Amino acid sequence: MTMSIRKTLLSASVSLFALFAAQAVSAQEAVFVLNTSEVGAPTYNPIKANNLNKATTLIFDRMVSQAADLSYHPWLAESWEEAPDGMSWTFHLKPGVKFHNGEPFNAATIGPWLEAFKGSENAYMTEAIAKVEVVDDLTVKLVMARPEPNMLYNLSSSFMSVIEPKSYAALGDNYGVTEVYGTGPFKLESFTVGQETVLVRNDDYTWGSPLAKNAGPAHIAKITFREIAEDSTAFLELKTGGVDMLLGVPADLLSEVKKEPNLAVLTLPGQDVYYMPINVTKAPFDDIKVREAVAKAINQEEILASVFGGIGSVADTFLISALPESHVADSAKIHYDPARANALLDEAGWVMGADGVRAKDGVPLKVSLWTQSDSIFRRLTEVVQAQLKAVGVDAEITTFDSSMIRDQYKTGTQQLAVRSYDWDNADIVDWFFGADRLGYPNISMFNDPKAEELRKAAMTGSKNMAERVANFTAYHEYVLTQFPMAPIYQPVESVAYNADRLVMPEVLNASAMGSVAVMDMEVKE
Amino acid sequence: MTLPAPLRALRRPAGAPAGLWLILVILAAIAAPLLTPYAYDIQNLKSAWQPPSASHWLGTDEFGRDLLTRLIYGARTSLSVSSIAITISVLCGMTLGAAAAWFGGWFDRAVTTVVDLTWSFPEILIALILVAIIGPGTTGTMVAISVAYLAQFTRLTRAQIMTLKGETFIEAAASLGAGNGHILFRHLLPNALAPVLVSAMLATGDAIILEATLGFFGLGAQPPVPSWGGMMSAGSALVFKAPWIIIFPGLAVAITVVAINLYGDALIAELDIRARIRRAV
Amino acid sequence: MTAPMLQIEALTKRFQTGGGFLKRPRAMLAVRDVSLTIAKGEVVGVVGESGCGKSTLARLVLRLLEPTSGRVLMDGTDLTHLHPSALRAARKRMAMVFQDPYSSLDPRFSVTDVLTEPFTVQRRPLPPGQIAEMLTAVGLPPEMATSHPHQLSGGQRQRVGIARALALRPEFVVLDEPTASLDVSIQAQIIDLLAGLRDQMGLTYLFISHDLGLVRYFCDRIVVMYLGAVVEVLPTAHAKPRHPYTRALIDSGFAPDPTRRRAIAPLSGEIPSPFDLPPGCAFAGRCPRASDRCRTERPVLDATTHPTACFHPL
Amino acid sequence: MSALLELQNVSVAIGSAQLLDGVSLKLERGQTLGLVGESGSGKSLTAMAAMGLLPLIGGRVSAGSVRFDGQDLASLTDPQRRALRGRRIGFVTQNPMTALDPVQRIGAQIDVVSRLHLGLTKQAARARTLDLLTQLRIPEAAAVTEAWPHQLSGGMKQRIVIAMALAGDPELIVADEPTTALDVTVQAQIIQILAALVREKGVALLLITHDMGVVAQICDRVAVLYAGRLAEEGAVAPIFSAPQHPYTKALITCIPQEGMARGTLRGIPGAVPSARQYPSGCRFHPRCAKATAECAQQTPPLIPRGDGQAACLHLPEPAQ
Amino acid sequence: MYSYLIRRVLMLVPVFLAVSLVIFLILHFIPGDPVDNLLKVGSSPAARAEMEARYGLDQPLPVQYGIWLSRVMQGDLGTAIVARRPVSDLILQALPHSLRLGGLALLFSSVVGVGLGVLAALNRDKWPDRAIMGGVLLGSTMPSFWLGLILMLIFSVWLGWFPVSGARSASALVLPVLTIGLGGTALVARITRVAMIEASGRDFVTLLHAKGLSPLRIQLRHVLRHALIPVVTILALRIGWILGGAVTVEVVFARPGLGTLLIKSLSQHDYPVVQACLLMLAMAVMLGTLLGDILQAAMDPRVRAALA
Repeated sequence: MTMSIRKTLLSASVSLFALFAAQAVSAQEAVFVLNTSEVGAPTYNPIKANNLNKATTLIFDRMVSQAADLSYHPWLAESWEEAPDGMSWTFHLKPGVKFHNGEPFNAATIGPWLEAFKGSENAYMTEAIAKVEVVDDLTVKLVMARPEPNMLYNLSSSFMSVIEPKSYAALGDNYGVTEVYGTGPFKLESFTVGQETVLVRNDDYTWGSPLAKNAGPAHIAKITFREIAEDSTAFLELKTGGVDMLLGVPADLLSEVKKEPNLAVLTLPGQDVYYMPINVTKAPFDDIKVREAVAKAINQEEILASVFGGIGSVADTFLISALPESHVADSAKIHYDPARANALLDEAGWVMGADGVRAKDGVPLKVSLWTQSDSIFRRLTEVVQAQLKAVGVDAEITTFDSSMIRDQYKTGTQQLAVRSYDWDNADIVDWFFGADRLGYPNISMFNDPKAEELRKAAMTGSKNMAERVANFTAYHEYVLTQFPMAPIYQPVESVAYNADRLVMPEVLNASAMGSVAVMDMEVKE
Repeated sequence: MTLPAPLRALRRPAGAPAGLWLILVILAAIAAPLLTPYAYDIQNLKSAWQPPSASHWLGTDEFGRDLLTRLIYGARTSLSVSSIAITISVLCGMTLGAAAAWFGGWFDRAVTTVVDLTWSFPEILIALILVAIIGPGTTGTMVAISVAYLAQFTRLTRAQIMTLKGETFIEAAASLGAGNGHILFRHLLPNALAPVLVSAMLATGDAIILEATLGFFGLGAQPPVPSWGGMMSAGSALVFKAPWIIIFPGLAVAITVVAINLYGDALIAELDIRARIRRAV
Repeated sequence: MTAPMLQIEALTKRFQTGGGFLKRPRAMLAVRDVSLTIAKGEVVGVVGESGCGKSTLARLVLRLLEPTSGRVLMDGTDLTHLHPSALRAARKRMAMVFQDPYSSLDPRFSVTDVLTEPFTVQRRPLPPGQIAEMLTAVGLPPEMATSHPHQLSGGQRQRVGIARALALRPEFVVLDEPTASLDVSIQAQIIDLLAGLRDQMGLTYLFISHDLGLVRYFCDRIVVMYLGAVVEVLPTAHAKPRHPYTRALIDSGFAPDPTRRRAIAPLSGEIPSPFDLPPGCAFAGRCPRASDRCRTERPVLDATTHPTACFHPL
Repeated sequence: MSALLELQNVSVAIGSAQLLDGVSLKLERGQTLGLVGESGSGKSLTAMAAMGLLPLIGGRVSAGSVRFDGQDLASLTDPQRRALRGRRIGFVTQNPMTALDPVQRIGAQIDVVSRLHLGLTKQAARARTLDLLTQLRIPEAAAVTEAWPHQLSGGMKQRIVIAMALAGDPELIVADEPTTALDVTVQAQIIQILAALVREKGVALLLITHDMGVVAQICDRVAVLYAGRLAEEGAVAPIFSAPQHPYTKALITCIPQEGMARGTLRGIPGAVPSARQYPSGCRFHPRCAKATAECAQQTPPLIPRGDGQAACLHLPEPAQ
Repeated sequence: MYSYLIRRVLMLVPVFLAVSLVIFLILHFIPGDPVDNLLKVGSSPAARAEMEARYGLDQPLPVQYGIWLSRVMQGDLGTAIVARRPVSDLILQALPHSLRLGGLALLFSSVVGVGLGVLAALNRDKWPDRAIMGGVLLGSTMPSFWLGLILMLIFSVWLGWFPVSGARSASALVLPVLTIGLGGTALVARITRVAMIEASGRDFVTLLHAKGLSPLRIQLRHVLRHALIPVVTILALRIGWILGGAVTVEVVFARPGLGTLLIKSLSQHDYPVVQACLLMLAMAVMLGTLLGDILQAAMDPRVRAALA
């Protein structure tokens, strides 16, 4: 008996040890950590995804590439012409491009690809296209239903990554999950959702974006994208050499990164805005005075300095400051103004009580403040809570898991929340404040007739870019004056990497970390 | 005149420091506002991240709040949540366990099966699922913890009563003509009480850890109310930058739970019920 | 002989164990078809080895266990089918003293609590001075009323147990091996006490014991049980045994007299498992007089003044 | 030639409690010594002292010496003491139900003794075991060696324990209440087996019992312990016919005997004292009918009487 | 013995049914609708109905349970709603990591725990005993996530001996195994010590001494063997506990495994995945109890006899 137990234990331990065959790490391999906001993105199907991670940009190419100055450049489309009335676009495609599964990329690809958007999550991207005409093998003409000045932006967005239509049709829901084929510099080797994605180099690749020095193939042979939910864990991995690059470093960690001699930081313009949505339908926020008061109670400078270590900038509109639509009238911008906040609350009948909480008719000014469980949100929200308390608003924090909070918003019971978005186009105003999306994403429940008119003009009533900018600026400005939210902070995108391992391109001409950067990146031997 | 057992336990070698620590923690939790010049919720962002110093004995957190102050207030949350949860658990568990032992038959079998199975299930999982159902916050945590430990007290009570049912004094009472109620409430439950209460005390220690773990997942008490778990959760994000934020609450949990265990052991020895507790596990 | 105080009629108790999911239960007859009449004032002894069913019989008589069949009549009232409330009332007239004085008292009860319990249970007022009186009656100092069981010796506990049993002045007392866990010097005290109380209060005893010597000293009539059944009823304590098993029990005792040394001739063999009884006489396997008939046919008590269940009585 | 087992003025303590106080005993080869007394009198401690097993229960010999065949056990090394146990001294415990290792087969448990002490091979040890079992009249010995303890009855187990005690071919068997846990008829079997061992193998037997009947029937000498002290010691016949110590006398009359009239059994008043509160002077005096004020103060010394000795301040004059 | 085994395995059937029902029901009490996660905002009720029909969420609960159970029986755990892939794929990806971590932690706590328990028992009430039991107590009272972070801070950050997180190399297992293992070690050491001490006091041990066997041989060959019976039983019962206890540790060390999968899908209301994870853990618990019973029977003939 004893004997047999001993044997069993022995064999059990032997087989257990055999289970972990250590993975050898060779030189032209790199390990990247995805930004925490991208953790758990379930698919590499750009058409049906709400959330795509950075690896997507290496698997797929896009028709148009966007430079750091937000200008548009060729990629899979070598050139294009827009009809003067904006009712059609003609694209000339790059010859010799092949998908990972060997299928050619040509004019025949475009029709089925754009067709796939119909009824999908991202259908709005192609809404304005009436039909696709194949002119010749490498030329397509998009006939528009209405002018779409945003066409090039959409075509440069990762949601319009060019997929391989045949396998897309054949794989159905598995496309982007088990298999995925694009024309990008890397092929998907394995994908474990929430854990890691392994990409291997596409050795046939020669059609890289002109924004990169290297048109292909890439220098790095294999890239592993790890998903680490905790920023601090990710940082420790970078610090201890476990990974080579963090695709997103929260501002409060930057000072730590800078302390390490072997680590370097690459700063790109940010596309995020942190803000506080205010539910306009929930008392006391049905009173615009109270909305304005809480919006002006937020001390953006203090938050920038203390929570984000002074990195990035304050947000005073809903849009990132790089967008022209953010240039609204100064009066519409929302700044910290405690005197005004207090005055407004007094005016609205909320009288300061002895306990530092305002009250009206014996009802204390208690409101709910929702946030998500990521550490940066929790910290930011606690500061917001304290700042609201300073003007006599008692906000009670409820923390939800980041993926769960969306369901909660759909119930419409929130009053205040702290959240962020990541988008570099003005149509995000429509997305978050359009009356057709009440509940979610319009968690402010903002439904204003005048805003709707302005929105319609902005979304569909612009014939060209200049008009679109003007319309969106007006819409944006009006929304700001109604205080359905309070802007807080606008970060920069910081990428931290191990300078002993990675050589970054000297100049990075891209609006974000992605294919352009990786093409010119090298691993030190 | 003999002292009651809880006081006698204080005179044992390990029971003394353990009991004193517990008394200290409880008193500190009660008298929190008197003990510290700082408020637990007023932020002073300029003095964030300060290591332990003369003005902040345990340093400050990421909002510049005094860590010692928050630790003391955190004791309030952690101790009250876990002890209230365990109290609920004990009350329900004793009722259920006594009913199972008393009525026997299919009811007993059903209760035993369910209880044994949940008992083998890790408490943290039960608690996590329950918090997911109820929603985060103090109430959710309390309910989750009390359900997580329900199996333990049901089992224990049932085992105690099953053992006691075999004792001759129960038969003696029956031979006098005692009814079920008399036997249950005069003999069985009072005798089952001591082991259950002592286990409840030990379980309170485990519950403190469980509460901290839920807090770590951000599911416990919501800010700015401090709880030990919540503090560690916040501290975990920057463990390398300000390790004191996570180290001290962790030590508070560990020392308090050690103290509960040592004092509980002393109490068990004093009440001479070790065998009864062990047999029931 | 006066009118019977207690009549036991064909009492049988069947225990079932081990039944479970997909598992065949096993049954045993702990008490098989036992009939007995006890007259008022009589001391009847029941003797036998472990597993003979004597303790089960004691509990059946007081209806602490429900019999499988048969009945018990007390002064003509059928106890076995009495309604619970009537049974409680009937319990005033009967009582039991238990074997283990260590577990028969609730450790949380003081002596006063123990002695008050019979009155509480029967919802009768506790007469003033009753506790002290009861303690004195069983030879304990009244100061002991505040003691708890763990402060008492085994003999003292047993005295408390006796006081509790007699608190409501019962007429009939079952003594279930009241001295088995006590030292011999204490055993003698307790027996002496029980004898004295019987005389004072006119009690009727059913005395259960494994010690034939003690039973023969204390009892008027002796019932010998073997594996659940009565094999012999000795009409007087010193009647000559007729059943070979009773003979063997007597021979197994050691006389404390070195001048009367005798060769020990113990019974061979073991007591069979009660779950697996042989078809004939249960004692046949160990009996020096057993014949083929004994192994196939079960003997019954003969209807003599000295009833014996044996085909080959001595 | 020295006695086989001799306790000279042995005191035993566990922690600070002195549980056995100056006990002297002598057991010659081939003899049976009965050690009687009520619970708490120190009988089992005496057995443990004789076996050198006191450390197991946290006890120690605090004074006096235990000599086996002239050797002081205290002067031996641990291995030397172990070489005695099982080899020259066999041990039979009180409760056969718990005396056997429940997860080892019967045969192996007996074999180990002769393998360890007699250096027998596995096969030889088993042959010896079978032989012993047959001698103890255990039917189907071979099957029994393959059985597990729980498959045997109490009487059978006690015979196995006796076989284990005999396996080293000992000169002395210490039997600590070997029949207390057994049924009446089985008790007789076991006592008969032990008596036969003394008679047929010439083994000496230290028989610890509370049953004066057993002592009267099979012992050569008897020692009566009360509250950790020796009350009386001597040959069986004179002690039973004319007990010197009041306790011995009371003990004998406590047992109901054939033909005893009802009401004659009185017992000994009071209770056996616990080791924590031994009375001063003669420890029996609170229960003794003959006790005087002197008894409460003076510890009675052991005084020779006949070929034995007794410790009482009121010993009767020696009979002529 | 065989009939017992068959009976014991058959007994798992009703238990499994009960457990699966509980798991199925509990998850329907969790607020939040997974379909909301999938639907585009502003989708028509028809689209919603279609989505619900697709995942069978439009059926009455008992029907949903029946369908789910029969699929589970065929090894089809359904499709993850949020992760959009067969649940079995997710489980199969996670399971080896969990088994590796849980298995090693179990091994660690058994070996170290038994060792420490024996050492403590052999030195009962002396300083090694006190030191071991004190250390073990302290080890078991530290929240595992805290311990994990502290170990990470010391061994990965300061000393740089082990990777901080992940499961990319064998060395990444060391800290997580230690973190879970220490808690288990406390349990095992405590049970072993008590069981050894209890077994040492049994009559048959006295008799072994009386046979002249050496104390060490008695302790290691006889007493330990007895002590291992409760140890093995409790360890087997706690298999699920160790797997589940890995939940926090997996999260702290960002390791793949059932724990992280469960936490993630729980927060995403990905019912099928949560159900499958819980089912896996419940099966581990049931297999653990089964294993415990079998081991107990294998180690103790009395138990075998009682079962026959």
